[in-house]
Amino acid sequence: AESLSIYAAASLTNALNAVIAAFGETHPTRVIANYASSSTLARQIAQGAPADLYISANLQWMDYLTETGVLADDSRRTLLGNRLVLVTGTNSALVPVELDQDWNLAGALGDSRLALGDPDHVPAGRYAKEALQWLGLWPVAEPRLARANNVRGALALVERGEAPLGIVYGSDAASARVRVLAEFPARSHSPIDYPIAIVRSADRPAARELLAFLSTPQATDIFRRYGFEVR
Amino acid sequence: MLSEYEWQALMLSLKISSVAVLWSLPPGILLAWLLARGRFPGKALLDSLIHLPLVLPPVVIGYLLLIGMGRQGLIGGWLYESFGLSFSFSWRGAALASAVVAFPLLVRAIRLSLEAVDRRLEDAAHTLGAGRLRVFATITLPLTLPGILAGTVLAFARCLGEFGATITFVSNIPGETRTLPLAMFSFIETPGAETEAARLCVIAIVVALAALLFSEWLARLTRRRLEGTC
Amino acid sequence: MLSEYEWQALMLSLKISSVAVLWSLPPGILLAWLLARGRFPGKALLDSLIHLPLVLPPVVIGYLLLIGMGRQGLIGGWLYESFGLSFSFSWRGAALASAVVAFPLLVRAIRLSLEAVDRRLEDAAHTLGAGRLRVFATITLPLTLPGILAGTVLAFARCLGEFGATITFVSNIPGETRTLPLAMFSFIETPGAETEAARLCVIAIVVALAALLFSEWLARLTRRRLEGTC
Amino acid sequence: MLSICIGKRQGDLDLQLDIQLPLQGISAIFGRSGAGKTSLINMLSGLVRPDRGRIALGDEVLFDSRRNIHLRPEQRRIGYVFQDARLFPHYSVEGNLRYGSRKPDPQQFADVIELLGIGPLLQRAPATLSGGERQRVAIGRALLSQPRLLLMDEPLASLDLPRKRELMPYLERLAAEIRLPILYVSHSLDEVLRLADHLVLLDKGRAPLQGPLEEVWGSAQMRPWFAAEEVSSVLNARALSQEPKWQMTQLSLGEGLPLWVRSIEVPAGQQVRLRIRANDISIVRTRAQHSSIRNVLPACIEALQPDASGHQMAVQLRIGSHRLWAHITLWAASELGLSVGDQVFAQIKGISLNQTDWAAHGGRP
Amino acid sequence: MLSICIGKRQGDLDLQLDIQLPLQGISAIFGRSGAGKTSLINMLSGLVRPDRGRIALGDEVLFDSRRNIHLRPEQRRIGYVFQDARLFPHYSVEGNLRYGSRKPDPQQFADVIELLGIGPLLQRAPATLSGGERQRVAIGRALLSQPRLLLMDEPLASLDLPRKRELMPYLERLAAEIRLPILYVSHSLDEVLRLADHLVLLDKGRAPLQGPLEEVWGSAQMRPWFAAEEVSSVLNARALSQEPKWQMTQLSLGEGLPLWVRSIEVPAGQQVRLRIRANDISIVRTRAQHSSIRNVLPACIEALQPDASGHQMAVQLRIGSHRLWAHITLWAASELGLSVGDQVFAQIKGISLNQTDWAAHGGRP
Ligand SMILES: Nc1ncnc2c1ncn2[C@@H]1O[C@H](COP(=O)(O)OP(=O)(O)OP(=O)(O)O)[C@@H](O)[C@H]1O
Ligand SMILES: Nc1ncnc2c1ncn2[C@@H]1O[C@H](COP(=O)(O)OP(=O)(O)OP(=O)(O)O)[C@@H](O)[C@H]1O
Ligand code: MOO
Ligand SMILES: [Mg+2]
Ligand SMILES: [Mg+2]
Repeated sequence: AESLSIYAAASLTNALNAVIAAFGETHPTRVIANYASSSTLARQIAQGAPADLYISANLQWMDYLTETGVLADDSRRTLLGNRLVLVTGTNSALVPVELDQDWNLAGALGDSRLALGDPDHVPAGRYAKEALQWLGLWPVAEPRLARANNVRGALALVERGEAPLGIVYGSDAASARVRVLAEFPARSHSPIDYPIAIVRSADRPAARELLAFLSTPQATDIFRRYGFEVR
Repeated sequence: MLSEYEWQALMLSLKISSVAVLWSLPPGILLAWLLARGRFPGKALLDSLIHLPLVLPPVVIGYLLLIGMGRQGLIGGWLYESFGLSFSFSWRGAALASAVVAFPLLVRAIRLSLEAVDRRLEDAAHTLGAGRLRVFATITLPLTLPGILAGTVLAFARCLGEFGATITFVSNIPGETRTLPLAMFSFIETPGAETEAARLCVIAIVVALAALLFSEWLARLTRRRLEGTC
Repeated sequence: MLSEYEWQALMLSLKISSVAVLWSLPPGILLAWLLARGRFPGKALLDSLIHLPLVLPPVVIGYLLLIGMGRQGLIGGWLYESFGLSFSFSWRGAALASAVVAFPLLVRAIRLSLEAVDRRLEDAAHTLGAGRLRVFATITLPLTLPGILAGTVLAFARCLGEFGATITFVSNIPGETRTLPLAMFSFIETPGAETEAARLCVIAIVVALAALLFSEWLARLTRRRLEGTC
Repeated sequence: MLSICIGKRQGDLDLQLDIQLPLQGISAIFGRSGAGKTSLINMLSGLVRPDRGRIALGDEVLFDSRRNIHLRPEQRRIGYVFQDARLFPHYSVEGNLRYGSRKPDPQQFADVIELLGIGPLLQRAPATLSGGERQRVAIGRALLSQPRLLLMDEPLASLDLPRKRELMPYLERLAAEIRLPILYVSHSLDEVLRLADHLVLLDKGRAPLQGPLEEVWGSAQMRPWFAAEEVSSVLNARALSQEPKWQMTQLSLGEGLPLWVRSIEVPAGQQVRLRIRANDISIVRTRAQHSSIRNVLPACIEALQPDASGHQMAVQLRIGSHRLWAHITLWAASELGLSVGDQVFAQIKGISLNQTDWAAHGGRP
Repeated sequence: MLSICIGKRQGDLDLQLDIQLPLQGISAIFGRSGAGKTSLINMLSGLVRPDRGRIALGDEVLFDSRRNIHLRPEQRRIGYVFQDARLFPHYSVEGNLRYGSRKPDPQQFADVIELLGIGPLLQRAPATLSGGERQRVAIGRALLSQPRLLLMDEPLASLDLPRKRELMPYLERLAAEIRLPILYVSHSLDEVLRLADHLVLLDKGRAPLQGPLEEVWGSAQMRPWFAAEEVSSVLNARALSQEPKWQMTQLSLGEGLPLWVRSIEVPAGQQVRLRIRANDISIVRTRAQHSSIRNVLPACIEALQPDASGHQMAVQLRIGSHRLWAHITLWAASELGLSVGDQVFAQIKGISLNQTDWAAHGGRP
């Protein structure tokens, strides 16, 4: 049987594994998923990695590949979306809040820090920065950030009570050790999109078939179950 | 006891680490010897070069490997065209990444032992008619055994734990490059998969422990032989 | 020549690595001694424990540190409550992470040298009236110097390159925990920032090279003293 | 009294010793290679722990397996000059010398380096020393640690003859003057005879023979150690008078039995130890005229033993109360018609009773 | 001919040597500690490179600074027994012995282990050997590497007397039978005399004296090396006949000058080397009757030298064409009224001309 290789952002691991299992029930094609950070995968694809499809959690790296010209341009579209939420550890005494400019972020943090992905390069961090700017809280927050190297790093800091608050994706908040205190309004940051595309050199019917399957109701149900939004 | 997934990652880890260490040993011993005994211009440079993989974060090393040894890379491209040898996205690449990262540890340990070898014994062997090669093989090398063992186990352990360079260079491909640490990473990245991650963690620890105990046992054996208590 | 950003990261890296190595040396020498000379139950276990940081991916170590040494961690919580000592989000935490990761390298090198020390010299010192402590300080330790040097430079280099455990444990805070590798990582993760990453890479290499040359020079000095050529 | 009663299995060797040594003068431990000499003094120094038994230095128990006492080497104040020098490679010669000085004594330091001739070496690194130089520094180092007992494991083996000669009197002086008792391991009979007051013969881990040198020397167990030309008798004589003109000293072996030896500075009445080699005694029936041989003493033949080689006769002579062995050819014995009970004259070539052959008992009993 | 003409600065020592050694028999290199003995043979073995000069073994140039020749040690086929044994710790004793055997010869192997008494040690690890055992193995190892020249750096220093005695004849046999030339470093006069045909005296890096042993022995530069009791004369005699009944051999020092020694197995006419200690000669004016002394030869006094100590007289005697030294007391010399030109009799105590004092020249010129 034919085999397909799908390179996907690590945050999709659970959800995509479930979708691939579903795909396997009705299709003979073997699908191998390769999870790493979006940037790692993008660079590898640029270097000729044997990928068929690429799902990025990050528009910039998808753009980078588009510019490099290794993608089948007509195949690119936005597959999934996500929300940004404010979380705290399950042991924390903090209560759900209304997110606006009057929110006492400094008081909530105490002498500790706000965990998020590094706004310099982690997409979740960049969205969080936008949202905080929109709320007018960025000047308060900026010196007190705990910048993790990905969303999971930020989540770990919150789970362990190291940081009282963290900003992560809704899909990550499924962890049993954190509580969602608030959801950032969708208009507070640019849309959180997960673009997908087929690698030009691997553009063949099987790849198109998988791409199509990812948008079937069967697949979207699964994605939703794992906390993603479907675009 | 182990799921197929864990089993696969474990076997892959063992294979990649073993291959990495075994291939590193000959050049490692050679370079250690050069550094311990040689006097040549550029020795300090060579020494630094060997230590580089320690100083740079593994991700950077992986990136450099991707650029240099990938199929489109400078050396990698040449290797592929000349010999059809490709490291890209295969377990061989993972072994290469591990080997590079663990190499300084191997060389240092061997070098340290080499420097402790009593050169008067080598002199004695020469006067008994043994040429340089025979002296090296029959005197120097056996007396360096503790260092070679220590270096091997250090390097093996480091290979078992290698993550950053591997995932950056050859990605995280199940059955091909997804070693224990990469599998661990996948679980860590997944909300609620702490148990699975912990299981892998324990497997890695057990394997390393076994390797360590084995090496200690070997070291004791050689020490005993030297002291003649067995 | 260096931007303020680079300068900050460099200084921080040097501070964290130095502190990590200096604090590791006393326990490192002690443990190396225990492993080389001691005979006690649980020795193999201790040995394995010391090697663990090699086997586990740094990110996992960072995570374990978070669990154990974080402000709410088992040991970390106690330290904080008893002494007000906190590693969280501070350069001290970065130093701790570096120290843990580099510790096996330090111990191995020292142990290897310790095992090569001629115990008959220690016997001779004892018969001259020197107690265990004096023998250790005046005979064993000086004769172990090559190994201590080698271990120190290995560990220092490893600390300079430490990334995964640091960022996981104490995250990436400019001026506090953003060392060279963490700064490098930011650039690598940003499309088109390869030049900046390369600059940092070169800085790290130069620093490591300097440290290495310094250690080689020291090693040559001690060797000369032993051979009496100076 | 140093009393040693220990058992120890060491490889093929089963060491079982019960030895009493005086805490004064030099006691030699003598035996062939592999007899266990080094093993024994390692146990005295505390470096090796016996399997069982007891070691006591005067009143102080150093080791007692029953009471579970085992003093560490540094608690014993026992100096040790090793068979291999074991200099510390990272100290200069001076650093090595000073390593064990509890309370540095500049005078002693100066004395020791002068005696050993290591003054010019003080700043050198041990690795650059020759074998003999190394050993001299090791001896100096042990002396300067001011021990109450000194163990020496064949310390002179790598020294040249002039150095050996230079060192030996110093060792004697040490033993006599500072009352530093020395345990001296050797397989050189010459050294033993020259230095030792007390002798322990070690053989395959046992000590079949021990006691004051004079007593032990003539015993049957010592025989295999002597080559024919070295068989000798050790006896005590009393100093009588000096003959300044000829630089000779008259000793007495008893009433009317004077013995002339090269002049030695001992007060009259003093006991002196003599060694007379059996080969240096010739036998005549009648006193010779005009002979250069000074010492011709009346003797009585006590025993005649032809030796295995079949060409030599060992003649035991009694001179006063002393017994001496003389070696002559069988041919001569037959020609002279010697038989037990005969009165003959023993010609002892005076000059061969020289410095190596006597040791003044310097006030020691 | 082994010709050595080299210069080398080594620390404080400035070695400048020009030595010619025969490629047969044993050549002794003799000198005090630090004289440069080890340094010299290190250069012969190729382990140390001289600063300048030339070393040639027969026709083969081993080193020539001008032609930039420097053969590596393994190319020289020169065996080396080190001052320290340097056994390989990771090989068994047997492994050590076999290490250098180019073409193993089971007979030679058996001979060597038997002679050295190391049969029971074959399976042992070097670390468990005693000092003497170690050195014996080292000697065996070098012998078994079948070298064409053997360097020995004080190989007997750590052996006990019986072992030394056992080994020495084997070394002589080696030199005589397999024509294996040996360079023997020692600071023991006894060993030198017993073993060497040729002697090089090393002093502070120079070789002021070298030549066949008999010539060099009596020279003034050797004097400081002898204690009074060791002054001796070395002379060549010719074997005359055997006296089986008394197990004696008659030698001749010239027409009508027979000398009886314990029986040695040499054919009549054979040259034999003798050593006669000055202390073993006594002088009489008239031949003694009924004396156990066999050898009484007419002699003429050639010189009379009172020694510095003032109690002893060195008397140079001429017996036939041979010159010998005798030591007597000044007192005796005065009593006998000796003066140069006097005819006297030299009594040589026959039995003291024994095995250590002669060396058969086994076919060598
Ligand atoms: N660790 C050991 N294991 C086995 N055998 C040993 C060990 N140490 C010593 N022996 C044996 O014990 C015996 C006595 O050794 P020791 O060193 O005491 O002899 P020695 O009398 O000092 O001899 P030498 O005069 O040659 O120095 C030797 O036969 C040696 O082989
Ligand atoms: N590497 C060196 N550096 C400085 N001096 C040295 C070195 N090697 C040897 N020497 C000196 O050279 C001299 C000769 O040394 P060597 O070992 O040849 O003496 P030796 O005659 O063998 O003495 P021994 O009988 O004590 O063994 C000694 O004074 C020694 O200190
Ligand atoms: O999957 Mo990401 O882009 O590293 O969080
Ligand atoms: Mg010994
Ligand atoms: Mg020497």
